[in-house]
Amino acid sequence: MSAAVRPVQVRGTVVAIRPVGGYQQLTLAAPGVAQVARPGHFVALAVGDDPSSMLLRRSFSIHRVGADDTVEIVVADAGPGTHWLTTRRAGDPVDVVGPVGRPFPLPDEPTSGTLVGGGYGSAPLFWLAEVLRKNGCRVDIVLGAATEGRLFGVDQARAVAETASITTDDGSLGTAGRVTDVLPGVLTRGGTGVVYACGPMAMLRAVTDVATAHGAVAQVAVEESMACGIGICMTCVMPVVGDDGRTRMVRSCVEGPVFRGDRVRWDSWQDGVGRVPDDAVGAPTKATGVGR
Amino acid sequence: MSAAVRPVQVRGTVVAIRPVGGYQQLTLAAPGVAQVARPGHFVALAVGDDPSSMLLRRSFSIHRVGADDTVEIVVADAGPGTHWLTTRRAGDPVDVVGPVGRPFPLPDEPTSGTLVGGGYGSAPLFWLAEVLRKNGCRVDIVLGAATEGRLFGVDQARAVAETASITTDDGSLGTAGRVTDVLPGVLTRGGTGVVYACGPMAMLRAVTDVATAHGAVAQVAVEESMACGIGICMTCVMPVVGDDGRTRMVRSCVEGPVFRGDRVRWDSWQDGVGRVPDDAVGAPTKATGVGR
Amino acid sequence: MSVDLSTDLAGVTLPNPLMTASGCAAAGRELHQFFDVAELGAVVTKSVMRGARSGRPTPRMAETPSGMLNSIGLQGPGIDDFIEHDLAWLRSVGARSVVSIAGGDVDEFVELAVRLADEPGVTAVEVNISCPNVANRGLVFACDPRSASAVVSAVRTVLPPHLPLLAKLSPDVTDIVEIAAACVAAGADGLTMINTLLGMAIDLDRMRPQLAGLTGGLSGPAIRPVAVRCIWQVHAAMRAGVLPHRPIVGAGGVRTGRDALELVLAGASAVQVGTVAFNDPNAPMRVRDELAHELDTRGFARFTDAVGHAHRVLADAP
Amino acid sequence: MSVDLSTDLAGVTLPNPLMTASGCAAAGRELHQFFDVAELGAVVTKSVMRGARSGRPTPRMAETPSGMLNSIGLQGPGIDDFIEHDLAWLRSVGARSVVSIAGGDVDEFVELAVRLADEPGVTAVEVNISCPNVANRGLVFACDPRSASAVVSAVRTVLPPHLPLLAKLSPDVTDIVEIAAACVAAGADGLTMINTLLGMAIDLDRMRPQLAGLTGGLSGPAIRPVAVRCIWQVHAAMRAGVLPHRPIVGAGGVRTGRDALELVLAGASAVQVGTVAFNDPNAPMRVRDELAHELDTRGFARFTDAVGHAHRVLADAP
Ligand SMILES: Cc1cc2nc3c(=O)[nH]c(=O)nc-3n(C[C@H](O)[C@H](O)[C@H](O)COP(=O)(O)OP(=O)(O)OC[C@H]3O[C@@H](n4cnc5c(N)ncnc54)[C@H](O)[C@@H]3O)c2cc1C
Ligand SMILES: Cc1cc2nc3c(=O)[nH]c(=O)nc-3n(C[C@H](O)[C@H](O)[C@H](O)COP(=O)(O)OP(=O)(O)OC[C@H]3O[C@@H](n4cnc5c(N)ncnc54)[C@H](O)[C@@H]3O)c2cc1C
Ligand SMILES: Cc1cc2nc3c(=O)[nH]c(=O)nc-3n(C[C@H](O)[C@H](O)[C@H](O)COP(=O)(O)O)c2cc1C
Ligand SMILES: Cc1cc2nc3c(=O)[nH]c(=O)nc-3n(C[C@H](O)[C@H](O)[C@H](O)COP(=O)(O)O)c2cc1C
Ligand code: FES
Ligand code: FES
Repeated sequence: MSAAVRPVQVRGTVVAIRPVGGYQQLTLAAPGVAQVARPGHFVALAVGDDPSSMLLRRSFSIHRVGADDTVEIVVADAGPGTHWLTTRRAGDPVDVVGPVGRPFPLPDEPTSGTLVGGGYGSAPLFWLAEVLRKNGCRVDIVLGAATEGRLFGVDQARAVAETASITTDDGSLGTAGRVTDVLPGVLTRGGTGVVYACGPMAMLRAVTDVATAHGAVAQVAVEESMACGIGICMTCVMPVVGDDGRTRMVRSCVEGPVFRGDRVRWDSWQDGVGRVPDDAVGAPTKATGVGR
Repeated sequence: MSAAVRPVQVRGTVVAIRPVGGYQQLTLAAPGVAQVARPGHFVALAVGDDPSSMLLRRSFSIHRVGADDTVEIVVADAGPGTHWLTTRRAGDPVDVVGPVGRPFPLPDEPTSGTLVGGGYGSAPLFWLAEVLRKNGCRVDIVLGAATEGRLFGVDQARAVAETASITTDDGSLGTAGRVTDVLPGVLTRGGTGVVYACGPMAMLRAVTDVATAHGAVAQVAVEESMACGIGICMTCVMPVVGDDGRTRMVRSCVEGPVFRGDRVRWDSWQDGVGRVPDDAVGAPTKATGVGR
Repeated sequence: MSVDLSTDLAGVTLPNPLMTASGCAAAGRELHQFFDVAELGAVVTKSVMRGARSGRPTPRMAETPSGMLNSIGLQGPGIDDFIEHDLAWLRSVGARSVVSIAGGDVDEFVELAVRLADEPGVTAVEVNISCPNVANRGLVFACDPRSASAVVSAVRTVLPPHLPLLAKLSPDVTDIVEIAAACVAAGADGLTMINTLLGMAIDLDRMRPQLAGLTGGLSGPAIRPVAVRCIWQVHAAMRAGVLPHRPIVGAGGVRTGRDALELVLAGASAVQVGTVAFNDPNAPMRVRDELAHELDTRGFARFTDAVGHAHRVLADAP
Repeated sequence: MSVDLSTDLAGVTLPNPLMTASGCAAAGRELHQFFDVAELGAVVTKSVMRGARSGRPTPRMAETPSGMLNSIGLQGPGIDDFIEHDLAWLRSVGARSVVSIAGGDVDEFVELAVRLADEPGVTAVEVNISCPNVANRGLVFACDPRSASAVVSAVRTVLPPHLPLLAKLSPDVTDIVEIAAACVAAGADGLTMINTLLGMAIDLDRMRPQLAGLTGGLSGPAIRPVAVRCIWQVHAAMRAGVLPHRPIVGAGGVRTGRDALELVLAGASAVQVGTVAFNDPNAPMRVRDELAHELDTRGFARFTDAVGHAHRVLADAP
């Protein structure tokens, strides 16, 4: 079940921080994390100065790892926790737990992969692309965002991928529209066997549909609210179909964040609020009710 | 009652921070505070990064004011709040409320004053000494602390005062012992009419006794736990005898921090826990009890 | 900003829903140094009792994570002095005053209400029933529906009909709806929720309770989720007809306009800023302006449209 | 450091008083990646019920000032799977297990206790009565002395005498001492205090309750003053003879050894670290070592000498 790699907790240090587009890119010295990390792993960071009023760790996909025990992350200033992170200075300490989660599974033999990133969701994809290419895979990349400023890694995409397609909702860069508008063409031209995607839930669902329609496997990295990031709190669960065909509420932090798209019960969300499918293992019945 | 000077709240900035002995001296740009401040006034600072888990302001005597709208304070790293302050860097913002409280009352005509400071309690005394001298008063200073590292302003004392006497509990500098061991001699030699003191409660009480015994008036700056610093919470009260001879629980933040030593009911503390004197206005009786 | 912030408090219209919280603003004088207290919806004064009270010994406070404990013991000048100096001052600056009263028994509450009945410049009376009932082993009135309704009905009878009575509830109960229903049945025109939670801290140097009074009231952002829950439960019970509709005045850990909006969406018709004023004396006005902005960005033209809105959103959800 | 940290839990001796808190450590496997869970006084497992449960939908959490809200809905594999996999694993690493059980009615609690009665490697059973009583309009067992004692006495009868029963209390009551006394009278060998406070948060984007389950449990440092107060009140009542002495297992907002010491001085014989483990997975061990240091600097040779010490200091004060 939970990732073979065992996470460590280290008092890391900000080595560098610099703005990239609408984001801040942080390089963290985190001994013990980098060596064992693989694309798709994430780190869970404590935020705020001691004693912090923010108790819960914030999760960030690992963008890249450095030879010198460093990990890079790309952070959007979305609220107080990420604001604290994006205002750190070189030399500041940051408590790091990682690597956490199930990374992107790599194909056993060379195949053609298309990588789809929404907003900062593209952060882990370029490292993945390099690994795939090393393994002899063809790589195509599709990046989408609301507007140009929310795109991340366009140049990296162009550098590493066979083809790089860009979409923005407002057309400020690339094709005006959603990634799924251009994805079918990319899959066909690239003869894609596996699609790797990271971004908002709605995008992941749509990408899964397109991939499945093209007979490709979708591996999607989800983003659920996580209190602990290491599998002990049960806040991050989602309904996923297991090998036995039964749906369970599984922890997206340790059994994910990467899931096979066709295993996720996408119909269980409505306006951000989830539902427990009636056929899920242990789903509530009038009799049992739900305890606190 | 409450100080004639009206406090302001300003988003201040750390202009400079440097270690002085066992303390950190902060220079804060706080427009509107410096001009109206007088010796004995203090500032109440918000601590911690937003959203801070530390809700209550921390109070600090004003050490000096600068022409350029700055105030200087001397901070001992005593806990999380002062630790946060002592780790600020130039340019960092600090929310300042001040000047607050009743400053040291100045004599109407030239007299001889002895200033007694315990530990960082000496911070406001050198500015006071300069004002007194400008008014034609003779100034003697007595500084005491547990050990040399906890003394503040020995050089400033020597520079500004007629005589500067130093005591340390461990004898690491000056006379081994308490300020009250040397105080009687200083009062006699200086023909002191008024004693100004700032430091721990026990010291203020002892200084008051010595001053009274020598027929001098003691003006002492107390240090009670304060939640607001501006007179709205009633946490900082102490039993003080009013002009009508009756004891009331008065707010040390606005009716103090400077009180006439002989007006403070020193017998009301035991091991840091206070007592409401039975003869205090509104003292609890079996009948009334105390509400929450 | 074009949002109409006015709100109705049991027949009395306030220009905006922001108030100070009792015991967190004295009688307004000190905060008036920072902003014009007449601009607030109302100034809620420190609970006053019949006679002068010294309150509890010190230490009276302990800082706690995102909150604080206080044990003041209702220190105050007594009702006569309060009316002569504090209420008069509030009138002189044109402030709306919600006068909080506290008593050790029903008679004291009644006596206080009688004294206030004909005083000009009283916008409403907040009955602080979160204080010990001397007659009943010091059990807090607000923790027992019978004691609570006894106080409320007695005070309601002596107050002039036009003067709203707000019952201030304690969260330290098994069933807040039961207490709320008892107070409304007894004639409360509105409910203020919540008072502090009973808490305690140990001084690790002295190895004894940090507060001289041993226990104290926990307040500040730390308790906001409890305030939101209490407001939600009582407003939901009103919607369900368990008790008649009455305006709820929300209090508990409000630091920003967003916090205030949480209480409002849960069902509060007005919002008090208490402990946070110790951190930021300008907070009551700041929160008023932030709230107006939050309402505006959500397309609310009137503050009152947002009151209890979360219940409607939930009801309309599939 | 020479402090003897061992503590007695109703006849069972633990090498140290530090435990995880139920629902904040799953069954120990994940934390075992960070430290050897066998070094803890005990691992308290997530409350388990008869059958497998999916728990509540998401969102299940909301961060709050110095705390969080959770609404998990007791998700779990059911008792059989728990015994086969989780309990077996805990045994395999030599950990002491305190197994937390929860039920919708007395029968379910009894059935769970029966299944555990003869299982090796169970150090104690913690009865989580802070869950809704299906038979009684979903009112939480722990909020009603009768329901609470019904569960406790029924479970006590089927558990072997040597196996301690800890009753886990909810702070959401008017009188915690009344509930504690009822549980002890019903046969509880110890009391765990406190469970979460009922709280709520509003999602300001969706303008609806942030938790899919609407209300949730408030935990973390924010509630520590309430935990200290509950422990103090119950321990004081034991000293006063209101109820017989039983060990109290403290829980609520413990972040550091100093926090743990607060609970201990107030009367706790053991301390659980819950929510803070989300912030710092090494917290349970860190707190153990920090507590040892704090005891050492205060001249305590034995941990047990510090239990309830603040009551003695106060009694000896002039
Ligand atoms: C596996 C994973 C990978 C992620 N990778 C990245 C990344 O590479 N770059 C990046 O900028 N962000 C990433 N996020 C999202 C990031 O964790 C949130 O933006 C961040 O937690 C928000 O915290 P805040 O205090 O700034 O905002 P707030 O909204 O104030 O946070 C309040 C609470 O909600 C939680 N929360 C809020 N938004 C999210 C979210 N989108 N996902 C999960 N929890 C949330 C927070 O953890 C916190 O507990 C990732 C999230 C997950 C789960
Ligand atoms: C009028 C006045 C003037 C002061 N001047 C100075 C000064 O010039 N330099 C200096 O270093 N310190 C001064 N102090 C003391 C300073 O305010 C405290 O050291 C500081 O509040 C401790 O905060 P903390 O978070 O570091 O410690 P903690 O112990 O963690 O503080 C916890 C709580 O207790 C309160 N508290 C703790 N110690 C004191 C104390 N000694 N006095 C009042 N409240 C306390 C804090 O305000 C806070 O609310 C002064 C205090 C007062 C009342
Ligand atoms: C120092 C202090 C004194 C208080 N005094 C009173 C009081 O006299 N009467 C009352 O009804 N509530 C009193 N309260 C409770 C507040 O009015 C308010 O209900 C509570 O603190 C929650 O709001 P807050 O978190 O915004 O402070 C007091 C609170 C504090 C912190
Ligand atoms: C996510 C989460 C899940 C919890 N699940 C349980 C549970 O299953 N059974 C139980 O008795 N307590 C449960 N609790 C309560 C804790 O065990 C503990 O009593 C409470 O959180 C207070 O301690 P803390 O502040 O250290 O977390 C849970 C708490 C949290 C935060
Ligand atoms: S985030 Fe805690 S279990 Fe996944
Ligand atoms: S500190 Fe609040 S009244 Fe003095």
